[in-house]
This record gives sequence, structure tokens and C-alpha cells, in this order.
Amino acid sequence: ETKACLITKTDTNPFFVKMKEGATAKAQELGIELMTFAGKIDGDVESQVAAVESCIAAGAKGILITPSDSRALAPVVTEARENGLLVIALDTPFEPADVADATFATDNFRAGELIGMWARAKLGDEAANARIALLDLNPSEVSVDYLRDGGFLHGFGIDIKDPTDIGDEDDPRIVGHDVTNGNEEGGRKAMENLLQIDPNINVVYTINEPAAAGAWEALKAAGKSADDVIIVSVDGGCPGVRNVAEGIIDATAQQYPLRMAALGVEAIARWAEDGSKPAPTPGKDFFDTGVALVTDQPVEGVPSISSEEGLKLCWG
Amino acid sequence: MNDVADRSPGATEAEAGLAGAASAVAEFQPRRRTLLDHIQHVLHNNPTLVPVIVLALSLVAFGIIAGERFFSPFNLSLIMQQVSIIGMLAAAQSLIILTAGIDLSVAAIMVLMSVVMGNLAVNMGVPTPIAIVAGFAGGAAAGLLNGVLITRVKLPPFITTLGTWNVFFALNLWLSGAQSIRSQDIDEKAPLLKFFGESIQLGGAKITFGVILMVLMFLALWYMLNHTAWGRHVYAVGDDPEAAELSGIRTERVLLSVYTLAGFLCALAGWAAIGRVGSISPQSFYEGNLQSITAVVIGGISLFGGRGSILGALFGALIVGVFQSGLRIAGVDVLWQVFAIGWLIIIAVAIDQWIRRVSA
Amino acid sequence: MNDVADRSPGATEAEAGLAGAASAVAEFQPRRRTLLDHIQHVLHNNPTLVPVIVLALSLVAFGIIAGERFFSPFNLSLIMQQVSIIGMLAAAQSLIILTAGIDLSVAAIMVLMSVVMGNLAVNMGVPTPIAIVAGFAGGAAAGLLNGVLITRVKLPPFITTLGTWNVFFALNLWLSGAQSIRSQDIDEKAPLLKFFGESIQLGGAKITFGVILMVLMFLALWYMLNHTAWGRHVYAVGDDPEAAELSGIRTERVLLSVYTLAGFLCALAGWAAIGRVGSISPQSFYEGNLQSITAVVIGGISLFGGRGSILGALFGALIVGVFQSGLRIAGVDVLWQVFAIGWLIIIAVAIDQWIRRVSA
Amino acid sequence: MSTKDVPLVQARGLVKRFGHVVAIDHSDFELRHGEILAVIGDNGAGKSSIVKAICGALQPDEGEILIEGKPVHFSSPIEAREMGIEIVYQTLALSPALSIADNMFTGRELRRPGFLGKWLRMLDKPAMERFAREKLNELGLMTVQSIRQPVETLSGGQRQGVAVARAAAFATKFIIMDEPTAALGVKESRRVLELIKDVRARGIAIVLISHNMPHVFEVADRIHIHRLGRRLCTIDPKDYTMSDAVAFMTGAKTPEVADAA
Amino acid sequence: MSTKDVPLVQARGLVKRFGHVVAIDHSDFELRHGEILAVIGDNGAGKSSIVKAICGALQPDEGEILIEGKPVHFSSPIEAREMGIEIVYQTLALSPALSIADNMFTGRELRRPGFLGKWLRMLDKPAMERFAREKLNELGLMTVQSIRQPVETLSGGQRQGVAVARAAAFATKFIIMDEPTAALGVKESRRVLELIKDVRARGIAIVLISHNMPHVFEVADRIHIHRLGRRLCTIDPKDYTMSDAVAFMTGAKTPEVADAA
Ligand SMILES: Nc1ncnc2c1ncn2[C@@H]1O[C@H](COP(=O)(O)OP(=O)(O)OP(=O)(O)O)[C@@H](O)[C@H]1O
Ligand SMILES: Nc1ncnc2c1ncn2[C@@H]1O[C@H](COP(=O)(O)OP(=O)(O)OP(=O)(O)O)[C@@H](O)[C@H]1O
Ligand SMILES: OC[C@H]1O[C@](O)(CO)[C@@H](O)[C@@H]1O
Ligand SMILES: [Mg+2]
Ligand SMILES: [Mg+2]
Repeated sequence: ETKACLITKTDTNPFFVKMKEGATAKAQELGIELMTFAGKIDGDVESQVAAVESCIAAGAKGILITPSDSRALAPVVTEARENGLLVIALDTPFEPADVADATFATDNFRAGELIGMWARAKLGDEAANARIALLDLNPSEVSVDYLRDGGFLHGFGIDIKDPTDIGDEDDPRIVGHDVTNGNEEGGRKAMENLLQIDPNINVVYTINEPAAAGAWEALKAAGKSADDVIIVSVDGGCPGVRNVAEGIIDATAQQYPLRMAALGVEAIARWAEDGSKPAPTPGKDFFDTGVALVTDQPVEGVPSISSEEGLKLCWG
Repeated sequence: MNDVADRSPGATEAEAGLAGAASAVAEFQPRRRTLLDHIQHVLHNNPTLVPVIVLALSLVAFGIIAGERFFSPFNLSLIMQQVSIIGMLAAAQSLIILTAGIDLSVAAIMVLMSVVMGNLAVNMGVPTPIAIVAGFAGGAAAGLLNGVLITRVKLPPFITTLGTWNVFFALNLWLSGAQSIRSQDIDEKAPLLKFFGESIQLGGAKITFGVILMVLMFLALWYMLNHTAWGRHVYAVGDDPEAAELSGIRTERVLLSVYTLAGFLCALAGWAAIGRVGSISPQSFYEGNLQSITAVVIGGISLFGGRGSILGALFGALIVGVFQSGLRIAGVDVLWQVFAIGWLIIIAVAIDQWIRRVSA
Repeated sequence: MNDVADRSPGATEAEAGLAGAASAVAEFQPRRRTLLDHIQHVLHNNPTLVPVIVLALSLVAFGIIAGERFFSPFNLSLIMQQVSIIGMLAAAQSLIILTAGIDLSVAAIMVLMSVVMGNLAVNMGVPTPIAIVAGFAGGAAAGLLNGVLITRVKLPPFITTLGTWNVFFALNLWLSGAQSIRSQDIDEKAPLLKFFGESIQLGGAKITFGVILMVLMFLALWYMLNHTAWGRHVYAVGDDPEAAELSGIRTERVLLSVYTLAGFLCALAGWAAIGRVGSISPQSFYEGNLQSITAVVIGGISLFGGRGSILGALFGALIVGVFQSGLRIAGVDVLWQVFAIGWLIIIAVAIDQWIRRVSA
Repeated sequence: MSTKDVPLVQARGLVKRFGHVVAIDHSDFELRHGEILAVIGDNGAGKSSIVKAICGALQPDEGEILIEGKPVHFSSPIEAREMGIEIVYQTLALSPALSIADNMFTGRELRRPGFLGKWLRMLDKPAMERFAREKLNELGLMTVQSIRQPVETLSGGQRQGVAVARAAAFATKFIIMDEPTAALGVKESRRVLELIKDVRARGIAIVLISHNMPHVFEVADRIHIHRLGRRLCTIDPKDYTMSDAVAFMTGAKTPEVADAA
Repeated sequence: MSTKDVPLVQARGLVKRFGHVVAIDHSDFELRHGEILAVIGDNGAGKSSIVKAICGALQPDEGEILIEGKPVHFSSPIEAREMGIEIVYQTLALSPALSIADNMFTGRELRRPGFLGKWLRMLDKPAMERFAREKLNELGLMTVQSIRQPVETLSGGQRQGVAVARAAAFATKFIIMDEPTAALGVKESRRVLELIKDVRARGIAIVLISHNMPHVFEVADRIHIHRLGRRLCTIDPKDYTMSDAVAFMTGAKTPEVADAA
């Protein structure tokens, strides 16, 4: 029986829980034994290193991993490949991407760019006077964090300077950045703090949908209505898309964790069968599992799907 | 049996000299004092003044640095809101630290119980009041588990709560399936869960019921600690548990009541957190345990137990809140906020130590 | 001056009765013992046996649950590798806990120093040996800072290191710009940083230099603690600092040396961590502080200081490693792993308490 | 049989082991109404252990204890206290950070009358302070600045005074004092001895553990001599000299009639 | 001027304040070669404080201390120890978890000869254990099972023995003993008194703080009477009665000639 491993960043993020569901279902379908691992918190590199090693020790055929640190895990993953395992990065690419045999991921920069472009188009001429708040992940500034943040600003038409550094831009439209730890409580507090700096904020970028939900609570408490502020986010989880339908989040870039997981498990099955590896999306160094902008306020020049469609696909 | 009720019939030879002994206790002339001595002395007799002064100073400092925006009633009331949940945890933590214990599991109990309430009321359709009461019971039970391990199995509090922290954290993930419960779903199915998010407007300030709850919690605990026998026993147990036991206090019961009450207060904080955050998120407040301890120590409550006023913890929490808000508004990077809080802990406690060093 | 060298000339009246007093001290008949008493007694006299037995039992248990894969030399040597860094932190932590202190900053010092080494050697082109020495110096300085705050400013260790943990964490983010240094860049510019990742093959087992370093670190500390005056002083200071000071130990110096040495050992662990992880990640080992404390307490070292063998911490770290590896291989979800570790802490320390309760 | 004929306390065959040490080895004990019973013996003879067993601070492994003829089993000193038995421990058992008044009343605090006390369980601080001050004055034991000052600000002698005053104020049956004068000066010791006699005059019996023979012979009505974990004999101080007592307790001489008094 | 004429210790105008308490109030102190000097006084008079100031356990705020005529300034008792001054504290200052041998040598451990000792700083455990056993036997103070057993397994009296033996073994100038017999029984106290006299016979001076007048008058060559933070007078026990001494120290009488001895 073929064995495969799924190693996620944490078990506390519904995105990874979904990913695990997808992988487990696919593995069952293909008759593969799936072992799952996770770190205790985001950034928990050592647990992931230990997990990769355990997979090698267990004689797995391949590993699906969402690296907690796109650079730090390279050595152990290389070791796994040297031991004949197929390693596939999910969600977060390695740096460089070819550390893994293949990557099934959202293009996080692209995801950010889509919501940035959308926000600019939505504001039209008012974009020149936008007051922008950016709600990021945590002080560690990991790759998803700067890719989405940078993508958003780029899409909005702002010069991001060092693409790996958050907060080095000098565009006066930016009110500030704050961290949310990717959850509702952090989202609310960060939004409150930025509103203190400028109560006229009208564009809010959020790292993910829980942070967006928290930000909305703060805006509501500050007396704002959904029409006063544009909130954009990334993920496209079912609760997030429902928030789009209800007009709380204006647009979100939807990712497809179940697809990532299923494709990954299939790739390992094929590798076990005939030793073939999946190929990347032409023109990219990874297999783009796609990202779709979900919004009920489509704008010209930015392709999007409605929340109704999004709800059907949510985390499919 | 001979009846010897008269005084000193068999006094030993040496004691003959006692006749006419001065009966006053030794007294010495008071020493002259510098201004600094004087300040130290005043603060020594009113140790809760220390965090109050630190709070006042940081308010002034950030008023200058961050400008008037910082000083608006709105911002000040906002700080209160931001502080409210950690403040309640700090209240629970203070009780435990007063008994010379420590609780690394407060935030885990709080989050677990808000997940329990939400699961029951929103996902399983249990009537909200019952869900809330179930959360309270769960919090008290979690606290009681800590208490039993500490008093019966005689494990050190640090170790006990390090262990149960892991246990509660795991249960939280399991119960919630790592999923948040959305604000709108709560509004629809169990709006009572958000009760503490409601607010009253007072001029520019917005006072949430959560903030009021926090203040009332501190006042009630202050009353209990200072004006009931139970409170005196909490201090006595923290001060010297053996002496307390021998002088007639059932120390085990006191400890059990303290841990159980703390667990209950955490559940109450869990309810209030739903109102504060708007939704129920199993991932929030991961650092709440250490943040509550930080507030308590900045507030001047001794980690060795038995000393300090619970109101100090309130001021401690506010000091941290003022720092975070002030630095944010002044546009300081998060990482330097972390840095500043680190030094704040050290300096606040150093001042407190300096104050306490004087003998009364 | 009169010369009174002869015995008892002025003995008081009562003492006349002493002539011919029995000179033996009170002795009582030994009590009969049950088998359990017997076991308890043996363990009481050899407390380090407890973690060894727990370790052996967990090996057997997981051998049965997780199958022979678990028992392969490869997997067993892997557990050693996985445990090595936390093991080294636990060694440093043990020293501090033996003095009745606690260090919440060990992992922060370690990560900060591996970032310092990497920044200097890889990013700034400083010769690797100098970068490593700079890291050592930094680690010792960080430990010394803790020590100075604890001995001079007289802050409780818990508070001090809670503060410096924040400070070191912030510095780490600042220095690293939150960016990991890639493995390939280290290989190219400073391969010496990865020295402890090298290994020797022994049959199926792969022994890394990092594992050897950890074992040597424990042996050296064991020797120092048990066969040098410094080591006896560490125990004495942890046991009763006042008695230690009065009986001629410069307790401040001992504490300063302990914190500084611990800081240095953390830096050494930081070097080893580069070899272990292969790259330098500023966000790694965030939970290392509490993990090191967990290893120490499971290893039977008392949080109250002065009691326990440092080798216990090694076994404590191995027990946690065996549990994690065993549960992982048995396919248990992380959340239940966390749950199990929580109970492991509680049960291991409960057994230890039971053992120590017998009087010798 | 009148109450006065039955001993106040009677213990038979008490045994207490600590691991391999037998601290009490089938020992008997008897305290009579209104008397001062001194307990003497070498260091480690088991004096503290036997009195602790009697007041519930230690649970004996074997043996029985009768108070006024009725078997009792105290699972803690609190239960003994409820019967009017007070103990002054060698370590005093005061809470340093609490006030003198708080310490006097630990575990038996007074509550306000009416609503405040009944429903809010509010302490009656004024009443407790008044009582504490009264007791301390009554015993003439000290001149403290304030009844509200923390015990840790008192000298050793003053603390001893608080502990003794607490016991004397609440005892109705008897008081056990474990080396109450060990750390005290001549003047302070004298005060404690006077206090002991005052208390007896009020009809309360006292068990006094002491190594100070002149003190023992001055105040004791009977002397219980403890040796190697058990009662060796009880003597009347009028019939024996200090030297005899010391000879018995150290094993230099063997008492002729066991239980001489 | 021969060394013998200069007092061994001379302190003048010592002052020590704790916040608002003046524990030593311009006090003098003198100890002569080879004598036993008793220090007596009420509880809280400042006896412990003054001897602590002399041995470096307390830093006086004012005043000077001369040892054999030379001004000294000890910043810790360790420095005093290096000059041959030993202290037996009221609290004993033993480390409960360490062995008897370890405790005897804390702070002055013996190292192995040669490479092991010099480079590996290895302790010479056999030598230390031999020495410790010898000293304990020599003083006839006790029969312990093993010199390696932790001090916490000893009885109070035995612990006292270890502390006294440690001081006696290493002192070359003088030993300060702060209430060494307070918790001891008659027999154990006697042993300590004999030991004190033995030590003096070896030419080592002793400062003995005690509340036990018979003991003081038995062994002391001179008595330093301390009152309200300062030396009231020094008397020769042959010229005064115990009753006089107590009257002086409690303020019942005033000595006619200050510094009588
Ligand atoms: N909690 C305990 N654990 C172990 N041994 C104990 C304990 N309490 C007392 N012992 C032992 O029991 C014996 C009797 O002790 P106890 O304290 O009753 O003696 P004592 O007569 O009061 O002596 P002293 O005059 O020194 O106070 C001693 O050997 C002592 O070491
Ligand atoms: N560390 C300290 N801090 C504050 N006050 C102190 C300290 N040490 C001593 N004192 C005070 O100094 C005074 C003298 O104390 P000291 O211990 O020297 O008295 P003593 O004569 O040894 O008494 P005793 O016979 O009870 O041992 C007392 O009032 C005491 O409370
Ligand atoms: O914490 C960051 C992680 O969170 C997600 O956005 C899911 O919510 C992932 O795509 C990302 O890896
Ligand atoms: Mg006793
Ligand atoms: Mg004294």
C-alpha cells in the first residue's frame, strides 16, 4: 500500500482543516494511506522538519507540505527527495520553487493584485484620494504576508519598493499597517488602531477573511456602514464568501485548497505508479491552482465571479 | 494539685533583676530623610499608587508623543475596550497569583468556553442562556481540575497549568474544528452571546458593557478580598500556607475555591470576548496567558503571593493597553512595540521592588 | 581573665542529672514495608531512575502501538536528532531551575544568536569562526543581562525573562528582517555554520554531531554540577540562598555565572540549530522556552530549586520526543498529540512527587 | 463520675511513623482539668509530635484520644479549635502580611450584623479591632502602635505576644504551647510565664513544652517526661529535683515508680 | 605594644539603620584575645545586628572596625572567614539537600591534587569526607550514619552540631555564636557549652549571644550588655549577679561605672 504524508502549517486554520479533508477523501478514493501532521502555530518550523523526517522514516512515497517558512524547510525537503520521496508544496511555494518537485498553489501575489485592481477600479477617480489601511499577518512578515500585501498595493497602482518588505512604501494614501495574527480579535484591534490614526479610512486590505470579519466589527463600532468602506480580503472560504454575499467583504480572492490537496494526492499516486512528476503551469514555476475574484460588484477589466458562484466553489 | 495563682513565686535568680524594668519597647530616633526617601516612603505605604502613577505618566507621555488624537475620550474609551478581555483574565490571574500560584491556562479556558457557548447556542440550537450557563459550569470545572491537581496531587501550579493549557488547547481545536463562528450567525441565532458588545455613549466616549463588566469584576473582587473572611484567607494562604493552615484556615478549600472562581471568571471573560470580537474564534488570544501575567506583575502583585492589591492588575492591564495604543498611533513598528513592552515589564517591576525595599 | 578550661564547673542545678545520660541519639525500630513502599523507597534514593523508567515504558508502549518502524535504529536516532536542540535548551534551563529560577528567554536567545551568526557570516561576509564567536559572546551577554537584572535589580527570574524574551524576540525580528537565510547561501558562504548537521552512520542509525554535542553538554554539566565546587554551590544556592550566602558562597556570582553560562549554551544550541534545520529561520522555536521547561520538569528537577539531576532533563526531553514521534508514527492527530503531552506533564510530575514524598 | 474526675485529655497507645522514623511509639498522654502540664524531653524525643497528634495537626497511625472521656478524632487543628483547644506553635503560625487584628481572628472572623454581614459577608473590622486591642491590653503584653499594622513589622517578642494572646482569648478547654519562650529574652519570657499562670487561674488547662527547667519547675503542676517516642513517666515537681527530671529524660536514671504523679 | 595588648576586635561608633529603625545606634564593641565574651540584651536590642556588622553580614552605615588594631572592611562574611572568623548563625546556614561533608566545606572545598584538581577542578571528596568525619568525632558531638547523608535528614540537634563543628574546625581568630542553644535540650545545650570552652582552650575567642543567664554566667569571661541599639556597659561576671545583669539590660538599674570590665 502506498503511503503519503500531508504536513500543514497548523491545525488551527480552517483552510488547512479543509485541505486535510480534501486530501483524506482523495487518498481514500485512490487507496492510499495518508498520514497527517501539523505545526502547533504558524511558523513552527521544527515541528514540520520533524514531520518530514518521520515521513522518511515511515517509508512514505511522497509528501504534501505547506511550508511554514519557505526558505527554512528547504534542507529537510531536499533530504526527503534524495530518499526518493516526491515532495509537493501546497499553498506556499518554496524559495526557489524548485526545492520541491512541484507546487500546487495560489499565486498569492496575483491574489493580492486582483483585489488591488478591483479596489482601484471600484473607486475610479476617487482612488487618488483613497485612505488605505493594511491589516497584515504578524510581525514576522512571512511570504504569504508580503506577497498578498505587495500584490494588493501593486494592483492598486502603488510603488511597493522592496517587495519582501512590508511598510516601506511612501505613498501618502497609505494610513498604516498593523498585524492581526490572522484572526478576528486581531483584525478588530488593528482596525481600531488604524482608525485612530485616520478615521476617514475607506479602503481596507486584510490578510484573510477572519481578519476582515474582525475589521468589519471595528468599522461598524466606529459608525461606518458597508457603503463607506471597501474591504478586500483573500481566501474564499465559505464563511468569507457568505460575508461577500452579505456585503461585508466587498471582494475576496478565492483559493482552492481542496483542489491543491486532491491534485497533490493524485500526483503522489502517479509517482508511485510510474515515477512521473506533475508539470508546472506554463510560464510559471508552479502549478497554479487558480484564484478567482469573488465579488457581487464586478468592475470592468477585472474578471470576477459572483458570490453565488463562489459559494459553490468555496474551498472546493 | 497545688494552686499557684500568685505572681512569680519561683522566679529564677536572674529574674530578680526585672523588678522595675522599663516596660517600653526599644525605640529609636527617626532618621532624617531626603525627598526621594520621602517619596519612597509614601509609595511604600500605598503600593497601588505605583501603577497609578506609571499609568498617569504614560498617558502624559503618549499624549505628547502621539498628539491629541491619543487623548480623545473616544481613544481612551477604546483602550478600555481593547484591554477589557485581558483585564478580566488578569483579574482571574491575580486571584491565583495572590495565593502564590500561577495559571498558564486562563486564556485557554476562556477561548474553550466561548467555543462551548457558541457551539451549543449557534450550531446546536441550545437556548442561549443554557449555553451560557454551560460555559460557566465548564469554566468552573476547568478551574476546579487545576485546583484539584494542585491541592490533592500536590503538583506545582506552574506545571499543572502548563499541562492543562495543552489539554484545553487541544479540546478547543477539537470542539471548534478550527472554525470560527460568524458574527452574523450569532446575531441571528444567539444575539445574547454578544451582550457585552453593547455600549452606552458618554460624550465622545463609548463604554461597552464588557468594559463595565471588567470594572465591576475588579470592584467585586476587591471587596471580596478586603472585606470578607474568604479574602483575608486568600492573602493568608499566599503569604505563608503553613501558618495559614495552622492558624485555622482550610487552605485546600481556599485554593480550590480560588481556582474554581478563576475558571468561572475566565468563562465570563469568554462570554464577554464574543461581544468584543464579534465572532467566536478558536485561534484568538493565544498569548492571553502571558499577557494576563504581564498585567498582574506590572500592577505590582508579587509572584510570591500574599502581597498586592487586585486593583493593581487593572492598572497593569491599562498601562499595557496605553503603551500599545500610544506606540501604534505614534506610528511605531509592531516589533518595537514588543520591544517596549519587554522593557516596560522590567522597569515597572523594578520600580515596584525599589518601593517595597523600605521597611515601613 | 580567669582560665576556665575544666569541664562543667558552673553547671546549673538541673544539669546535675546529666551525669551518665545515654549518649545515643533516639533510635526507633524500622517499620515493615509493602512492595509498593519498597519500590517507592528505591526510587526515592535514585530519583533519576524515574524518568529513565518512564522513558523505557514509553519506548515499549510505542513499539507496540506504532510497530517495528518505530523501533528501527533509524527512527530511534531520528528521535535523538529531533530532540537535540530542545535538549540543549533544557540543559541550560536545568542549570537555572536548579538555582530556583526559570528562564522564559532561552529559545529567544538561541534563535537570536543563530540569526546573529548567520547575518554576520552569510550576509555581511565576516569570517565564519568570528561570526560564531560573536554569537557565543552575544549569548553570554544576553544571559548576563538576565543575571544582572535578577541579582542586582533583584527582579524575580520569571518576570525578568518574560521581559527579556520580548526584547530578544523583537531584536531577532529586527536583525533578520524576518527573513530566513537559505540553506544554499549558508552552504556557499559559511558551511561551518552547518557543522553540527554533519553525521556519522552507525548501522541504520544516523548520529549527527548535534546529537553528540547535546550528550557531551549534559555529561560536562553533570560533571561540573557533581564534581566541582561551582556545582555544589549551584545546588546550595537553589536549595536555600540565604543559608548559602551565610555559609560562604557568593550567591550573586554563582547566579551570574549560571545565567551567563546558560546564555552561552543557548548560543551553542543556536549554532547547532543551524545544522539541524539546515537554514536560519527567525520564527522557529517560538515554543522552545516552554518546551525546555517541560523537559526539565518531566525529568524530575524541582521548580523550587536545589533538587534533581541534570541528566533527568535529558531523559525528560527524550520522553517528549518519543511521545511525539510515537504518536506521529501511529498517525495520531496533532491536536491529540498536544492533549497527550499535556497529560504526560501532569502524570510524570505526579509520579515524581509521589516518590519524593517518602522520607529517606 | 463527675466531669472533674475524668481527665480532660487522655490518649492511649498513640503511634506515628514518618517513613522509617517512629516519632510516637505507643505513647500515652494525660492532661487534667485546670492544670499546667509540662512536657520535657531530649531534642527529637517526640514532644512536638505527640501534642500535634492530640490537636489534630498530625494524624496518628494508631491509638485513641479521649477528651472529657469522649473519643475524638480531629482531622485538622480547626476541629480541635472548635472544641476550645488552642495551640501556640513553635513557629507561631501568623501571616506576616496581615494585620494583628486579622491574625487574631483568622478562621473565626466576625461579620457585620444584618444585611451586610449576612448577604455580603462583610467583616466587622471595627469590632475585631476593638476586641484585639482589648485582649492585648488585658494581657499587658505589648504596646503596639496600631492594631492594623502587619505582623511582619513587629519584633519577635511582639509576635509571640500576638500568638499567645490569640490562644488565650479563644481557648475554653486548654492551650498547648510548644516552646513559647525559646527565642525570648529574660523579660519577655517572664511575661509569657505570668500569662500562662493567668490563663490557668481562669480554669483553662495548659500543656507547656519547654527545655527550660527552672521555668518548668516554676509553673508546672505535673511534668510529663518524654523519651524515645513515648511517655516515660509523669512526676510531681514538688517531689523531684530538676536534676532528677533531667536524669530521667536523658536516660541517666530510671524512674522507680512509673507514672509517679 | 604586643599583639596581645591590642584587642582582637574593636568597633567604634557603629550605626546601622533599616528604613526608620536604627538597629545599631552609635555602638562600640570590644573582643579580647582568647576570651569568651557574652552579649546579652532584650529582644530587638540589636545584638544580632552588631555581630553581623562585625563579620560583614551587614554593612554598617557609620563607624569603624579594627581587627588586631588594623581597620577592616568586610563586604561579606566570606571575607571575614578568610581572616579566620567563623559564625554560627541562629538559622544555622546549612544547605538542607547537601551532604554533611559538602556543608562543612561550602566555599572552601578541597580539590584533587594534580591535573584533575588543577585543570578539571575536581573536588577531593574522599579527603573532605575524611576530614568532616574526623572533626565530628573529635568534638564527640554526634553519631551520624553517613557523612554523605543530606543535612535535612538530621535532627535539629545534629544540625546544630554540624554548624558548630564547621565553625570550630576552621576558625583561627574567633567564632561568633548567635543563640546557639535556643532550640536545644538540656543535654544538647550542655554539649555546646563544653564545646565553647574547648574552643577557647585552643586560644580562639568566642562571642556568645544568649538569653540564658546561667549559661552566660557559667562560661563568659566578660559580658557585653546591649540596650536600645548600643552597648550599655561591659561587666565581669564575677563582680555582678545575674539579677544585676538583667536589671541593667532591661533598664531597671543603671550601671554605676560604664564599661565595668
Ligand atoms: N514531618 C516529619 N517528617 C519526618 N520526620 C519527622 C517529621 N516530624 C518529626 N519527625 C521526626 O520525628 C522525631 C520526633 O520529632 P519531634 O519534632 O516530635 O521532636 P521534639 O521532641 O519536639 O524535639 P525538639 O525538642 O527538638 O523540638 C524526630 O526524629 C523528627 O526528625
Ligand atoms: N533586615 C532588617 N530589616 C529591618 N529591620 C531589621 C532588620 N534586621 C533587624 N531589624 C530591626 O533591628 C532591630 C534589632 O534587631 P536584632 O535582630 O539585631 O535584635 P536582637 O538583639 O538580635 O534580638 P533577638 O534577641 O530577638 O534576636 C529590631 O528592631 C529589628 O526589627
Ligand atoms: O496564515 C497564512 C495562511 O492562511 C491562509 O491564508 C489561509 O487562511 C493560507 O493561504 C496561508 O498560508
Ligand atoms: Mg519540638
Ligand atoms: Mg538576634
